[in-house]
Amino acid sequence: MVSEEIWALIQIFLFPGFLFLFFLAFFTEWLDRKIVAKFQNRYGPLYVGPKGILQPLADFIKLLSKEDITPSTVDKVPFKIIPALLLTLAVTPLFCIPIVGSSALISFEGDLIVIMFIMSLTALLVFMGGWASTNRFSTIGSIRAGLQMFAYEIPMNLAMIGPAISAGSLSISKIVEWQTRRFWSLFPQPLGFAVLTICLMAHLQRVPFDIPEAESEIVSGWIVEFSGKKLALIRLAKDFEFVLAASLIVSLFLGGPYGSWYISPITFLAKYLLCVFIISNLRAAFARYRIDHLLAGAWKYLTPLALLQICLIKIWGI
Amino acid sequence: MEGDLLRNVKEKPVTLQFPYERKEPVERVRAKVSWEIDKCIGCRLCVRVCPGDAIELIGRGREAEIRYNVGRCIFCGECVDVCPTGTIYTTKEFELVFNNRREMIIHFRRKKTRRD
Amino acid sequence: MRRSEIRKQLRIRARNIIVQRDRRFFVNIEKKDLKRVIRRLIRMKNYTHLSTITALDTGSNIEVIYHVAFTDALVSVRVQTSKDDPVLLSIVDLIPGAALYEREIHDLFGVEFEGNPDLSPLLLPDNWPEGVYPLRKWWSPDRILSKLGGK
Amino acid sequence: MTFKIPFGPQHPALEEPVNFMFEIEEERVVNVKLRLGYVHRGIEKIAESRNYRQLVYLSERICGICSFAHALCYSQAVEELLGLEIPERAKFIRTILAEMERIQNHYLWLGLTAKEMGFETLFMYAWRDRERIIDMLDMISGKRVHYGMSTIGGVRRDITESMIGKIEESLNHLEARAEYYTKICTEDPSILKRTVGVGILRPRDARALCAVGPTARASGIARDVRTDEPYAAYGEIPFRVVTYRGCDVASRMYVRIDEIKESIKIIRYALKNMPEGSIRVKAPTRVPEGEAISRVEAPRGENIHFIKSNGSDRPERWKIRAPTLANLLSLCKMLSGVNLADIPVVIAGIDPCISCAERIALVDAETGKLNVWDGKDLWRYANEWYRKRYGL
Repeated sequence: MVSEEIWALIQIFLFPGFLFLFFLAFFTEWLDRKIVAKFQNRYGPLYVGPKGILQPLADFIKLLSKEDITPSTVDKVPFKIIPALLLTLAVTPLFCIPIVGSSALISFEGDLIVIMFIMSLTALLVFMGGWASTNRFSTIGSIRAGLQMFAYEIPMNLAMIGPAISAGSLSISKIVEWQTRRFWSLFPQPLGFAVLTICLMAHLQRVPFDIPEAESEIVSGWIVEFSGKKLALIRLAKDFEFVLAASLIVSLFLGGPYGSWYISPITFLAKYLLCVFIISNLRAAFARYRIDHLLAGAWKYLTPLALLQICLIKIWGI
Repeated sequence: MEGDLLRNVKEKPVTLQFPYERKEPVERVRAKVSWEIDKCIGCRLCVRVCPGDAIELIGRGREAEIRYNVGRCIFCGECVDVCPTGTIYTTKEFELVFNNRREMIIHFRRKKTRRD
Repeated sequence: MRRSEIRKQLRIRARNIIVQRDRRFFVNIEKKDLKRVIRRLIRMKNYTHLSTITALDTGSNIEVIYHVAFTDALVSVRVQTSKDDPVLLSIVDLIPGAALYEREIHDLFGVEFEGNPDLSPLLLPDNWPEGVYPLRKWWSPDRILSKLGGK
Repeated sequence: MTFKIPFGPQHPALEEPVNFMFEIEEERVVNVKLRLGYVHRGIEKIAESRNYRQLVYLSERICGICSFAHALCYSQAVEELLGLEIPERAKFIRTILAEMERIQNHYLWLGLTAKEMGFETLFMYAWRDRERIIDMLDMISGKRVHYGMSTIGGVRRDITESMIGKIEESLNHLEARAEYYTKICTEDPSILKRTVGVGILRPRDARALCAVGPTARASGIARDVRTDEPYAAYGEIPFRVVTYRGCDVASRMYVRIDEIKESIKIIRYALKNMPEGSIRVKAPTRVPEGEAISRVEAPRGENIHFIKSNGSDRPERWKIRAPTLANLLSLCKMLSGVNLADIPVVIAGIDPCISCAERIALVDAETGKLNVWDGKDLWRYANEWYRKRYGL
């Protein structure tokens, strides 16, 4: 009974919980920067720690120590709490992802819907963050974030629903279990996988779609006014969202921690690294699209493809 | 674009890790200027020709003393071409960092002869 | 392009056309028929573009030279304006490309170009004191600095 | 509602300070107002206290990237004043260096435009290839940026036999890379989406606004000083003036990449038929009274220098008009009607070199009694100006 709670506490705070994810986030950012650097014939972070692996941690600590300015004309209350809110909304869905065993820390019927809701909430918070800091660049950045949300929200949710329909349940753990019994839902639903990856790139505001914080046009979009601790929290939230995106792809389409060899985090991490490689590859291969390209592209191509995928599942009755 | 990306993964990075790996200067590089003061006859030609007014000549004739301000020098090599006795030559040292302005002025004095 | 061709087109006396070398012609004209000459020059066969407008301070008056580029020559039209009423007709309606050059000369020489819609300061800061035209010979750096309240 | 967006002096997309005031309505630019004057250095003010030979180094420093074009333009103007005939070999070496600088400039431009588009990888690749041509310039002149090669009366360094082999080899590599970039820029969907049909400059506007260089050639106007007025050794070297009809940023990109290939052909031809002989002629320091205009095709367009001499060893008047000043009006024309996200790409389209356009012609030459307005005065003047303006 006592060991039960302690074991649960350890799971939440230590292993598949916060601490593990914290270092996984920094490791992912480091890996992303190294992969893109490798593509571009350069080294990437080198000096902090072996092969520069502690560079994201160093950046985080540096930002924490920097001066935290709250401009006078800024809408104080939302400006202060949005970074912290963004971080919590980025971390909480991660507890529903099965990393060790077949079932995650929190798994109930419908946690997929909760994750979808939280992800659209982060987009809303990005909009409010930009709007609250009443700087001209950040206002335009927040409008663009809002527009981008309209574009990728529907195809992303449709693509996430695909595996849930075929597995007949709305809980990610059950979807993962279903995939182990049958096969990875990547094979029957390649379209869903592609649409989800593209939409997650838009959700993470990565290069082809980093329109809300396009630094060559509007300085750095909605993040312009944040500095010091707030900026550190926002960047950490972005890293956690990257982890969330990649682990979503892994658990929904690549069969979670199960693999042909044995159940353990190793298989999860292997598939996870594959997803990180795919996303970094996309980042290095494209120029930044304009907001109207993204809107037109999403409504003309992504949404119909996602709908087609749903119909295919129904027709083939998988 | 995709094919080239993957091909580049194999190649070695092009960038140098500067403080540890350095690019050795080219054979014709013209960096810091310096004098063999013994051959100098104090003709003041280099002072007049220097676009950046970086050279000062103190004293007259044989025992002249050159005060060369690296900060003002634009490393064009005009003084090297104009010097009649070939006392001025350019070195290959181009990493010139100084802590304060006084260090930037380099003096070229003749070694004290036995008389004084 | 030969001298006779320019004389025929612009109908001005040969005395005013100076051939510096095979591709350089200098044409001296009065202030009043500037527009007529420029309009004719543009209509000539191989006119390409107005290269630039140079202004010179020759002591008593200001000389403004319009360098008009052709495919095989560069014709420089020279106009004199006195310093006390430096007013010239703007050629922006004939060649829209001259706007920036006129604005620059207006900034630095104080030459007024009638007809130029926007003569706002191009190069000088907003609070540059009136009447200080840094390019005129009289305005040495010390005078400019003292005018700006420097020394 | 209209936003007034300052695309101000300090902006990540601009390498040099220039101020555009945009009026934006729902991401579309309605009106543009241009403001220069942030990086003026009083080139002529410094000029009047230097003699003609020293001014060659000042003319080089008007712009960091097209420095040889300015030096060449200035040297030719002074040689015309002196009536000096320079040796054939010097002309060929000048042509080779001018074309090498064009290649280096166009690769730099390709990288910058890719950065504006957010295409980081192409930026890294373009600048990696640019290193090859800079190594060649480094090998010949000993310097990477301001080469100090052209002076009055010829060239200061010679191209020896051993160098020709290395130059040939890196030219082949650069040509292969140029082919690769043509393929990329015509096929990659994300580049095409960001550049085709963006920043339109119709030939009628380009002709009216006197656009020069690649900006005009991308709108179908074959305007090139190297053919109109062959200087240095361009008379003897056959080459094609590259023009495209697309009138948008994409065709400006293709014009520049094709010009790289054209420059490589020019350099190969010049290296093959370079005559032997001396590379420099002794030039007197006093320049007789007179006026001279010299025009050079800089990588960005037509450079024109006007020098008036008064018989002393210092110029009476030195007017410089760099290509960017001629293209700025066309840039304002292109920018109206463009939406906000494309502004950096369109600005990068004309390859602005603001420090070129800023060479304020401050004061003419007088007898040397005027002191130079050096850094100290400029610094104090700038402080006062800010203190007055913002009332600190």
